Amino acid sequence: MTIMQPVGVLSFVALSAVLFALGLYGALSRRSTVMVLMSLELMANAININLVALSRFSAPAEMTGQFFAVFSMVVSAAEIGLGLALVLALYRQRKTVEIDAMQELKG
Amino acid sequence: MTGVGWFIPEYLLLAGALVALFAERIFRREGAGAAAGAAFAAAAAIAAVAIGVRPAAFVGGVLELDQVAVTVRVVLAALAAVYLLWLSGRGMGPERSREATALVLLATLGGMLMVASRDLMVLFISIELATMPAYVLMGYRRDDARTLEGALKYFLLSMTTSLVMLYGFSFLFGISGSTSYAGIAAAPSAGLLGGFAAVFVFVGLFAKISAAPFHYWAPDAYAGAPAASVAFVSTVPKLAGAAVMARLAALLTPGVTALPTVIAIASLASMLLGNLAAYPQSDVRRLMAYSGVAHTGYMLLALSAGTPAGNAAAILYTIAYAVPSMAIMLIAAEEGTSVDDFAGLVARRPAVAWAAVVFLLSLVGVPPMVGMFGKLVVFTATLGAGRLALVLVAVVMSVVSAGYYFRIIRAAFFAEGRAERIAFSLPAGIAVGMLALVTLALGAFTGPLLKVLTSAL
Amino acid sequence: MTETVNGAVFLALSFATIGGAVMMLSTRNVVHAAFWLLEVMIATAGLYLLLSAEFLALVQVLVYAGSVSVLVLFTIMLTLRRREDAIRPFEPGWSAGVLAALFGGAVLFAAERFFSQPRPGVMPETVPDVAAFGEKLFGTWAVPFEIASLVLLVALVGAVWWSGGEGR
Amino acid sequence: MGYVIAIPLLPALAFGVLAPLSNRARNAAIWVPVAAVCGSLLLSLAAFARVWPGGHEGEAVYRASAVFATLGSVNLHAGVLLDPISAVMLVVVTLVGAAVQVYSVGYMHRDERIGWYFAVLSLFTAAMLALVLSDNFLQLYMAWEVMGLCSYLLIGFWHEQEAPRKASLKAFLTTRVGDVGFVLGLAVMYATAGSFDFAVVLHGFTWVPATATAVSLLFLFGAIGKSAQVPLHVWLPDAMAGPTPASALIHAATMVAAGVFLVARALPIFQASGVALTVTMIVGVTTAIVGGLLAAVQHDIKKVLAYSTISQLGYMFFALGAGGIVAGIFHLMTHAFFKSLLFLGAGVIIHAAHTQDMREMGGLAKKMPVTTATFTIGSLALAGIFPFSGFWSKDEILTVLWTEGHYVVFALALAAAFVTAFYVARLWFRVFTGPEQTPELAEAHAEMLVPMGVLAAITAVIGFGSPYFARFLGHTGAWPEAGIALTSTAVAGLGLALGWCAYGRRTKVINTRPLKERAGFVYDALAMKLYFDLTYDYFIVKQYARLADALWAFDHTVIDGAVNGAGAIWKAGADVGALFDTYVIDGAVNGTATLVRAAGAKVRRIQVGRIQAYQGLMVGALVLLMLWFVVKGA
Repeated sequence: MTIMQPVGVLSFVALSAVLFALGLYGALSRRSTVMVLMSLELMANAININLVALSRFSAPAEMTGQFFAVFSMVVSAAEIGLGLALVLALYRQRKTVEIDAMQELKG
Repeated sequence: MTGVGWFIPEYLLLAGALVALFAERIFRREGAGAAAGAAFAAAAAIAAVAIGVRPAAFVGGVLELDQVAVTVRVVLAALAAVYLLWLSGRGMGPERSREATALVLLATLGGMLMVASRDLMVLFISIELATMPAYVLMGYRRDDARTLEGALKYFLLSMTTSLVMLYGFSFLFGISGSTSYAGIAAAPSAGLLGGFAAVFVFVGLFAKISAAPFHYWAPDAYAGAPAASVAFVSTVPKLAGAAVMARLAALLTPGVTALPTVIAIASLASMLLGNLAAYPQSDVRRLMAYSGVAHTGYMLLALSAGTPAGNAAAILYTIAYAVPSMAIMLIAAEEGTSVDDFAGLVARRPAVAWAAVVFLLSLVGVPPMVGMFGKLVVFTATLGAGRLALVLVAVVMSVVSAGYYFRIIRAAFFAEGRAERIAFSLPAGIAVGMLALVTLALGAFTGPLLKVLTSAL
Repeated sequence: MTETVNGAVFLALSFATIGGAVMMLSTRNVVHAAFWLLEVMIATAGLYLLLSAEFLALVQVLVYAGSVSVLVLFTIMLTLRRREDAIRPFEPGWSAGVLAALFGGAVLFAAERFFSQPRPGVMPETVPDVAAFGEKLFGTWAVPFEIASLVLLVALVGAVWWSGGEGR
Repeated sequence: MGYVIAIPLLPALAFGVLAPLSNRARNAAIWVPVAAVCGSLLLSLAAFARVWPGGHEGEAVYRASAVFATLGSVNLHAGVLLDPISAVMLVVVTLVGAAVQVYSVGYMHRDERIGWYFAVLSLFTAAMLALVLSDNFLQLYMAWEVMGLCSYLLIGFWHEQEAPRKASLKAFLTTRVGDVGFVLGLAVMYATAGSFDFAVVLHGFTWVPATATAVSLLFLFGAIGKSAQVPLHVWLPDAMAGPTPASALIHAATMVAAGVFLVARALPIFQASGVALTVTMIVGVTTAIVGGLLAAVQHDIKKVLAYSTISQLGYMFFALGAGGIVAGIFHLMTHAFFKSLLFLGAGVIIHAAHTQDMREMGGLAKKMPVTTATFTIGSLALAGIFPFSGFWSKDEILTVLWTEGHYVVFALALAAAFVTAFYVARLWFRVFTGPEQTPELAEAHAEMLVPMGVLAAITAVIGFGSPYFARFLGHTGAWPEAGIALTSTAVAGLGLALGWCAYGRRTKVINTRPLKERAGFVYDALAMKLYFDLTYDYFIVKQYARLADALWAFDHTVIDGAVNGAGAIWKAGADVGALFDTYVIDGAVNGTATLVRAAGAKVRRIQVGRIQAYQGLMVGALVLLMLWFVVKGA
């Protein structure tokens, strides 16, 4: 792909895959609960890019992927709000956001 | 818009949630909101029966009421009604129950939309609507760090897998150019990417219904949560998830021929891990979490047959699991969550002790309780697909399951326990009694139910 | 609005998103990480513009820049007792990296096989405008829209529940 | 003929009436189940009379069924099927059931939960009747499981005590191991024949030997669990911890016979397989011998009867394995009557002697004439002595073995008969003869004695009906062959004689004092005479002493040796059996539990509690699945 040529759907899908993998890595490795939540947002963002790009290249007139992305954004905004409220509630009890402090329940 | 009236049950649930949230001050009594919610849910169940099957699609074809959707939504609403009836008598422990009532009704609403949806977009949002109240319910005791820890585990693991599932949805859309089930079914075989998409979707669903090896959240979250929350979260969303799974398996298997094998692997892992890990547990919630994993395994066993009969059997089995499982957790919510808390139950509350026997025997699969019929249809469907070895594992594991379920019976009947009994609650008694009746009598309706479910898949 | 995606612009924007994500994960300061996330989100809005999804770009900026990032920053501030707590040691997470790389690699491999063969990688010319978007949102997609509002209601109830309670 | 449906429904209704009542109301209402089972008995006799005198080979006299469920395209029926076999079983079950319930009124009258006991007994009777009337295997299985549940409840009836509690659990779990086989058999049957109905699977369907073998072996496994055959027999002796009349009904006469009934019902499938018949025979003969040997060394009277039941069930199994359906069912019937009689008698004895240990009993014959007479009839029937029922049915089994050419099994069956007669004698002499060891022995209540009298009367005369019975089941009936009858009687007589030798003289096996005393008496008498003629005397004395010594030595070495030797062999056999029980069977049961527990402990270690460990495991599983897809090239 030369720089000035038009780019195809694969470029977007590849970008999305890389972003998703980065988010996944963050979710698996960060020790701060807030950082994990941010990594999950990164994954959600990657999915949205995927949806919009696939929509644009397959059925642009329908804009289906765009709607899907809108709803995905709404949902992930709701999820992140709920998650942060949970993290704060836990912080009040345990005075920490370290994810490894959350291993009292096991077995 | 056509068909607005067909979704009266959903409106009723929403109205019930709003009433519970905002109108409790009018009733001035803890539990009145839950009672009102129970009435709304019961009305929703009756309305769902009355509306019945509506083959024509709703607004752009995103929702449809076929036999599966009708059956499952009736069961979901009825279970929610019974659960709220219990809640109106017992409450959520130290916390007030009006938020819980609203969340239960909204989660049920989400479950009903899940099974009715004919479009990935609607499906995704419905799944989230059914799951998000469950996070809150699992973390309902907000001053207890352990409860919140369990909820956080549930939240993070569930959200990760949700995103993986959504990634799968995006590829399914990319391959077929459509988010409707019809459009996806019409798309040609999609090769490796289609296979990945199907796996992503199923991994997400596996985690939602706690199938091994995607079940890790369940034991910890259940063990931290109030037993009353577990009673709901481990049953109603799971039933909706199983129905959706049966639908998606029927939808995707033609394009992704390896899908039944993936399901079979998850089934094997769930049956082995669930039953073995349940064996040494002493907390009823954790025990039921692992046994729930095991029952999910049996359900997946039927799905792995890849036939309409198998898919119908899977839904039927989940119903047969949900009823007694909810009841056992409700009893644990009343009596205490350790197996030892069941000690001497027969002396304290003989009726409840005998009801517990009915529930546990149904979970073991002893006739004439409904669980045995569920197992029978699962095994016959699976044998029909030639998976003899898996059925063998399932049967052996169901014997193992008798071992840990009997520990509860033994405690209830043969051990010395505390003498003081909790106060009698009429609504809670009626709720548990109704579940016992259904567990005893539902077996007789296995045939018609299965027929109805098979016709639509 | 040009009707084809310009390779140079795409390259710049993808560098901004991926680079931002890498920075977010590698910085040792949590507050900086939140800002890098914001940068990724804004670059993504640029990508949406490139894909002729103006409305979506707007939503992206409003929702993420306007609310999510603020929420994240608020949480970080609330859970930091001292300024120095924002600085964290570097956490490599090698096994997580291997897993994520395998995952991403497999997806890339599959996507490459699927999208390179049958389809021409050229963007179709015409796209509907924002007005058509709104029409569809409240027509065809009215149902998910309403369900989404219920999701927000649940999030509200849950967040309020967890923020309240005794003893604080 | 519609009243046939009422036969199982009556006791079921009795349970339905009693179960919801309060404990006190239940205790007052125990006449309801008694009346219900008596009603069932009358109806069963009426049904039996309709089938008599036979000539219905394989076809139903009455059949009614209703669809209760539909699986795919297959309808599941709940129905009743009255044919000669079910008619016989109806009478057996209701007769023994009625006898046990009447007896229990007396036996249990002091128990504070007698109402609940009667309710469960009724439910059990209903389930057993539903089982024998089933017209399909699925219904049979469901009734089978309900019986298992009732058995669990009755064994653990006195759950305040440790032993019944443990025994009930052991019984339930061990039989469930067998049930696994049964369920799998049902599944395979459904997958191949597409039906559970007798009419289809037994008569209308052509079985391929391989599938027939699979189905019949799986069914046999279920029957082994229910009928307490080796190696799943371990639960039955422990089950004696339950109330004695319940043991008489469930663990002697009816429920344990359900396995035999299952094999008899499914015999066409077994015959299509061939291999399965041989396996059935091997299981049966092994059980008959092992059970008999173990019965011969027990001291607890109920355990003797329990092992005896195991052994006699083995008899029925090898009869069926040899294809002798008439002989098998006939023995089932006679055994049901005389074994329930023996158990009821044992109940009276335990009540009177306040112990279950036979070493602490004795001399009961003088104080308890009715019990002694009825118990004796039962014992002789069990030993196989003419003219009591056991003689006839055992003889028929032996005849089948002989005419079918199973000579090895025939010999082993004779050996088992010998052992049976021996332990019967051992039991009888220990309990009824010798010095009294309990001061206040008294005969039992009338409501306990009357059922025993009825059963004893049946046991005494029913044998003469054996040829008619065969014709009833659709075979040509004949009187016993003289040669086999004589052989078996001789073997049984030998066994009884040996038992008398060892126990009838009120000595222990190794105690030879009476022999010494007799020799001493001869010696003394002779010595008195020899006082007058010293030399002669001396000579004579010496000779007599020598003779006495020789006699004594003969006694000591040959007779005692034989007795002791036989005892020792039994002991060794029983020890091996007991060791087998303790280490292999119990070990397997307990070992499996241990294994499961250990595996569970291992598995739960995965649940470390760390969120990201879980996430890693999940993503790892996902990546593995993806790699598998890549490698597979989907």
